[in-house]
Amino acid sequence: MDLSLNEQQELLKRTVADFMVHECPKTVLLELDRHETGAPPELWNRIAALGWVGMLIPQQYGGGGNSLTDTAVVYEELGKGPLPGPYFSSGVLGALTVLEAGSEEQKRQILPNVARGSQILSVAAQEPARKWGPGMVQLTATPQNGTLTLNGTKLFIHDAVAATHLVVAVRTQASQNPAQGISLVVVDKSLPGVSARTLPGFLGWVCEVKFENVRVPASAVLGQAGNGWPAFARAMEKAIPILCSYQVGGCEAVFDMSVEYSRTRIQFAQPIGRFQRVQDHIIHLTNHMDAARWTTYEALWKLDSDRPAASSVHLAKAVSSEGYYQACNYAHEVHAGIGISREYGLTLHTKMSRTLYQCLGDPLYHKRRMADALDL
Amino acid sequence: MDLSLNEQQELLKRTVADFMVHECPKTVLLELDRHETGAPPELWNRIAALGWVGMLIPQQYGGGGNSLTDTAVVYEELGKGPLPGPYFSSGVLGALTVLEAGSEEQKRQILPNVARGSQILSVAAQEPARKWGPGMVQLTATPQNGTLTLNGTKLFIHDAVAATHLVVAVRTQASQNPAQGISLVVVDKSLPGVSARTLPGFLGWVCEVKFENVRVPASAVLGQAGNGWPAFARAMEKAIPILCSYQVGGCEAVFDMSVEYSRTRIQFAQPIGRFQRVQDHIIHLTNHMDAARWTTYEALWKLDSDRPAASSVHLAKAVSSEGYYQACNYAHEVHAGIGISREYGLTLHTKMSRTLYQCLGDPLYHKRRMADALDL
Amino acid sequence: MNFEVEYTPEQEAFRKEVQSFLKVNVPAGLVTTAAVEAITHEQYLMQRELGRKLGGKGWLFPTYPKEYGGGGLNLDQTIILEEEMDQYGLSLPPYYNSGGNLGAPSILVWGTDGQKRQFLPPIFKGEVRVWQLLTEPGAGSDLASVKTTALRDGDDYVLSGQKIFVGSNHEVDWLWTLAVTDPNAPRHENLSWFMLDASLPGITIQPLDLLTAGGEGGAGSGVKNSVFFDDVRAPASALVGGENNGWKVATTHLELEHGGGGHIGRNRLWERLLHYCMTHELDGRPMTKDQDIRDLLMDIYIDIEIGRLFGVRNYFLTHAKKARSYEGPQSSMWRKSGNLRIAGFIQKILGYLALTTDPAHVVEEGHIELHQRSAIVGLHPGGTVEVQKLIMARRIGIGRTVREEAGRLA
Amino acid sequence: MNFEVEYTPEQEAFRKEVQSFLKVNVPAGLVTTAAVEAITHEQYLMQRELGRKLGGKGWLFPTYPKEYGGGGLNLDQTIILEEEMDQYGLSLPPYYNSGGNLGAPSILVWGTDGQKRQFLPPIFKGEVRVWQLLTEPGAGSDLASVKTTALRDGDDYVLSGQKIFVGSNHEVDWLWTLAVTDPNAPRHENLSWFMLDASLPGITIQPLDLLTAGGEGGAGSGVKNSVFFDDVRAPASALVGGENNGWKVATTHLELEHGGGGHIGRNRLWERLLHYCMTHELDGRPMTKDQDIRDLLMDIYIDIEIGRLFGVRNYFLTHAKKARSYEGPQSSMWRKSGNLRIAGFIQKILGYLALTTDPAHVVEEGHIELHQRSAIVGLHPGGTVEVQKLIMARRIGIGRTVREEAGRLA
Repeated sequence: MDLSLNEQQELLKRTVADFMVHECPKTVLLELDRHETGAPPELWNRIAALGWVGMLIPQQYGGGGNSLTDTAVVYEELGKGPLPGPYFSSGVLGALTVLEAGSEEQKRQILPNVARGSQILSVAAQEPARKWGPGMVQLTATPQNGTLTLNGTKLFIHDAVAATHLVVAVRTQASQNPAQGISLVVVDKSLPGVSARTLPGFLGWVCEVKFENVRVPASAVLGQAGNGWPAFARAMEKAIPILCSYQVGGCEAVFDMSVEYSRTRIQFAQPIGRFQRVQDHIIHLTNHMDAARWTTYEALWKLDSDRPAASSVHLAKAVSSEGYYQACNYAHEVHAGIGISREYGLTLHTKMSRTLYQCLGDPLYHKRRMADALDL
Repeated sequence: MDLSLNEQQELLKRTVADFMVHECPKTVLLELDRHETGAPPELWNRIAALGWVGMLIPQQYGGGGNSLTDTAVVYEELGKGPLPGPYFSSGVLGALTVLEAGSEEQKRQILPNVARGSQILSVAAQEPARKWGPGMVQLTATPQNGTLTLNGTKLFIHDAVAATHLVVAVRTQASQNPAQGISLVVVDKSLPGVSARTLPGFLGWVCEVKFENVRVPASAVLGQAGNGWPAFARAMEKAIPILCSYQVGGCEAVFDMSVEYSRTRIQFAQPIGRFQRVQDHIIHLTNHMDAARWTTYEALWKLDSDRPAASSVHLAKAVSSEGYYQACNYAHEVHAGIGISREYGLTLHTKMSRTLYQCLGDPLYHKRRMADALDL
Repeated sequence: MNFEVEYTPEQEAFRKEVQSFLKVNVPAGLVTTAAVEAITHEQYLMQRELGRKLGGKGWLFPTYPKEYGGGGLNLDQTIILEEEMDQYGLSLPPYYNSGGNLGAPSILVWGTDGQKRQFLPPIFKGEVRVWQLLTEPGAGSDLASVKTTALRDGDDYVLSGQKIFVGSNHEVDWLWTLAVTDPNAPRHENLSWFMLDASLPGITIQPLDLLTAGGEGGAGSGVKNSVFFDDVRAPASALVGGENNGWKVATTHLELEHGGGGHIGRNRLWERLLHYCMTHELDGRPMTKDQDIRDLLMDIYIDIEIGRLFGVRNYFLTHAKKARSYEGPQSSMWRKSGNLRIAGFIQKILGYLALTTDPAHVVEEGHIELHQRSAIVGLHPGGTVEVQKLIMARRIGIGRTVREEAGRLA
Repeated sequence: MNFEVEYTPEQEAFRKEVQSFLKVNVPAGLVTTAAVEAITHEQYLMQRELGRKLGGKGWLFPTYPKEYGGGGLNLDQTIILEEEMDQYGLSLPPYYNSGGNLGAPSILVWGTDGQKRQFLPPIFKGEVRVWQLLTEPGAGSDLASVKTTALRDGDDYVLSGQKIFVGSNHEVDWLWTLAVTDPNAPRHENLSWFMLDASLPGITIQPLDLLTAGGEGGAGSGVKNSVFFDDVRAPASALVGGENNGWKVATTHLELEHGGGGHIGRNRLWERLLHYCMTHELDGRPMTKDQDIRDLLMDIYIDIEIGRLFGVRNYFLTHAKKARSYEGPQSSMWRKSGNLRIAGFIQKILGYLALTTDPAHVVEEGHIELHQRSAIVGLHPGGTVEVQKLIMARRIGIGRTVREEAGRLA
């Protein structure tokens, strides 16, 4: 048993933490918050050049070939910002989907570009008025003369505006089992008929994508047509703990803010951290943070050591999404007025915690899949 | 608008409160807790003689003809003990069931005895391994030569050991709609083949009742055969707020105990009520108490003023059951060690709160029936 | 018991009078919008115009003495007025006016005859809008620790300092605030209460960039500001209630802020949410038929119903002049923490839809998205949840005694 | 990272040795039962007999020095021992022995050489069972306020007072306690720590009538008692750690009580509950296939998994000699409040069935009904949830400094 990071991971953690302190201080994060994609090209390219986008991509496809735990170390630090941008969408979920679903040829074509940041992926699966799960995929791709024509709308797609290419889940065959008959199609976003826009509101970089008579060659289908969902599910199983680690980083940041504030904010002639009610907010925040952290770490370990991990992954997602959400609530209780001031920085996390809450399935969805995975 | 009790109700409240202080102090309640029925005959007869068992029975059947609110005033005080015994089972749920389901003849036969306490009713509806609701009624009553023969088991029947007569819900016709085809049969408990025993454990006066070839005349069916459930449902709608008021009384008692203890228990040279964490337990307890109280009062008012009350009744039951349960938990947090000592008296409430939690349907059941009543 | 407000024929006649008045005087362009920041200046001017018309009839501050421009009406009439305003989505006054609502009672209790005649009629008639200035960067829950000073200099006081989380958007006429008039005096004995002309030289109002400004209470509070005092000279007559007596003057209104008055009315959040779920589908059937959504809606409904009943109870206690104890802060605490709970339930029901204002997908014109933000923001104005608990514990009789509690949170 | 405890061939060989030993020495009649009160005296004697056999091999207190009768084993070996005992539903020691478990570390740190030789071998070899006596009617969370006195009289101390929530059922050999040796000294400087022969004249042990005695930790704690001291004469050699130094001696074990050591093991409650729900039907299908029950089971599972991971983390930190902060009290707090949450979920799943011990309907031999009671009782022993939070806040760095916190809760 060893629950510590190895030396290389400790070094990586320090490197990313240093980068965040120097390159992405609060002033920068507040600017990124208003940026259309959350990732101006110069920043995106620098981070890609550091190898942090391509970590999970095997070396033969131009990536770092790192373990999930290595990658989680990076995302935990990015989550502390929180640093927005399509890092997860492209480098984790997108890359893993191509790895799980694509042919050797497709991997060779796509992944090196993803690793170096010259292509940016976003997986478009969800659709309006549908519950998360394979049943939501209804968008049809009509085959004709070796091409597919896509028509329909995908909703709540993370980083679709930032992406250069969309991996679109489409229904190519009807089936009793909703997980069958789904294909994953790589669509160049510059094709005619593709339009994406970011949804405004109390959420970040989540988009609507419309397809109007978008024609792609049949070769745009990743791997075998109709087998998309199982491949996407395998990709999600690996990607989710990375998303969780980003949420864990978010929890840590709001924990640090709250502890610091409760030690330095003086009311009634003493630090507010002396009041039991303020302490209790921080204690609950701490419990959420640690619950998110350790469920995530265990899921990562199981995946990296090739153990059956499904129930642990669902556990981690349910706990981390709820944990980040609640951690932000408790942080607001600690901070009162100053916490709602945009320049203080807490609301960046609050918004991110809401945005990620239902990303790739909400806690209830994952609790139920956990019950399935446990053979209840 | 007037949310106060009227003068007569105030007087009644004081009378019952005095009775409880003088006749049922803690020493007596601790003895009753070990009593087989919770109501030794002398106490039962005295309370019946005071008219508190027959309050809801119309005067023409020998009762007090009181309103539900009048009756709730009494049960709130009884709940402060908590005074065990078949008062609610017989005088409220039993009597209302006979009133709603019985023929004029049956009312005249049964209700005067119930009012004076010489007959004690208990309604036996629930069955093993069944969810609460009409679907649980599976026990069959086979008709033959003007008699019905009952065979089967009823489980979790409150006060069945104390009862002289059981009102048994049986299925006399099969039906697509589980609420149809149920009959209510009055069974003299002294008949051969009827056996009841109290279930031991962390609950009070809840029984298993077995019927082995129990023969009753067809005239034992209340009102019209097959129409039992709707009548029982009407009886429950009126009875439930009385049960809720008993739970409200329980909340008040544990509130009073907790406030008193937090003001007099000294630790670290000050009353423990000065510590915010202890205050918070009492604040949450207070909120549960008041939520139970006001949802119950509004349901009573709607029923007494012939307004549609279904959603309010379900609300009151869901809130009061959860409220009494949680109020006891918070009281235990306030009291720590002393609270688990039987002689202190808090555990009488804790046990009662658990016992009543799912009586006539648990909070989830009532939440869902509330949604139905609200036409969602 | 009777949970229904019953009206006499006279009262029903009054309702008709109010309805006719509002029908004529509420302009069509005066809409309530989720995007309170987006209330245009034109709309704001309509609000003020309506306010002046209401003020002319004594309906802007209906319970206050006619002598000073109030309505001299009873609580029943006030409820009728509020119910009818509510039909238009409006409150009394129909614009953010914290300083009038919460300052007028203080003036009525503590002002000299001259001050009452000077300050009250313009407020009650809707001629001025007033903001209250309490919080400072270093004084939130611990309001008595304000640092803004008002030092006597001849016939004037000279004010210096900063207040935050103040007011709304568009103009303001008067400001009232607390400032230290005796820097050497003990806590609670060093403050004075001032009613200031907002146009005095040296006053700067600067909008804050917040998650949202709303929260609870107040009509469309729009935006919050910092207010800076740079050697602002105010006449001595601006001081109400006696020098160094400001803490007592300010606490006159606290019970009002802590929800003690009670509330009767519709819950628009519930109405909107239910409307949306009944008229929209998930996986091909009405959202309300989904068991998970039904259950969550009932969680919300229970929370709201309990809050409603607490408000009704408080309204009754106020109306019937019954003794009150912890009920005000209880109601406030429930509403504040309840909104945060409810926001969580709503996100479970709606997911991303709870968060977006995108025209193609927005739920109930943005009111749901606004609630996601205002549920957080609303935790603090008028006393944090912790402050409500503090007062509630004290009233239950387990907190510190009054002398102590004024100075300490725990 | 590696979450799995991995064993060397030597360790696996040790496990085989333990297994063989237990196979021979655990008698068939030594059962664990939910009705801990009902452990017969015969069963208790079997527990003690097994304890002496384990003690003879140094396996009763495996990590303690061989010199005093401990096992001198490392933590891996201890885990193996505990895992194998757990297969029989037993702990180390296989009977309630609070005074030995929590008193031995104090003696090891504070005792003279003579006291170590006198007290430790009988404890470690299982020859005596010891109860700790801390709580008094007036001293619970505020342990330092005990009133029992131990006044010097010649070569003896004379003890008078009462302790409550002590021990278990059946016999006890020794008792250790804290008593005031200097009534005039300040708090924390007035107490001394005594190891007493339970058979001294003037000691009366009287069982309490409780909801249940169990709660958390300890093997079948059975019953709790009041212990009265009526002019009990103890020799001066019973005082460990110096006169008026008892507070320091007693706090030696507090980290142990606060869950700091960590824990790895099965969760029998979960196993039992799941087993029941998989093998019983509701409305004609397995309970686990009911969506509501599935959801509630997952609520319980998540709560338990988080607690398990906190325990594993603490175990690692202890094992790897890493710095610890708030983790011990966090784990304890989670377990305590978690059990109450879980009891609530279980009642929602099982209703009345969660509450009865009736042979025809009992769930999992009464363990579920016992949990309903022990979840309440377990909130307090070893420090209430509030005390855990107090320590946790202090360790996070937001509580009072150590000097202050020793004397105050808030």
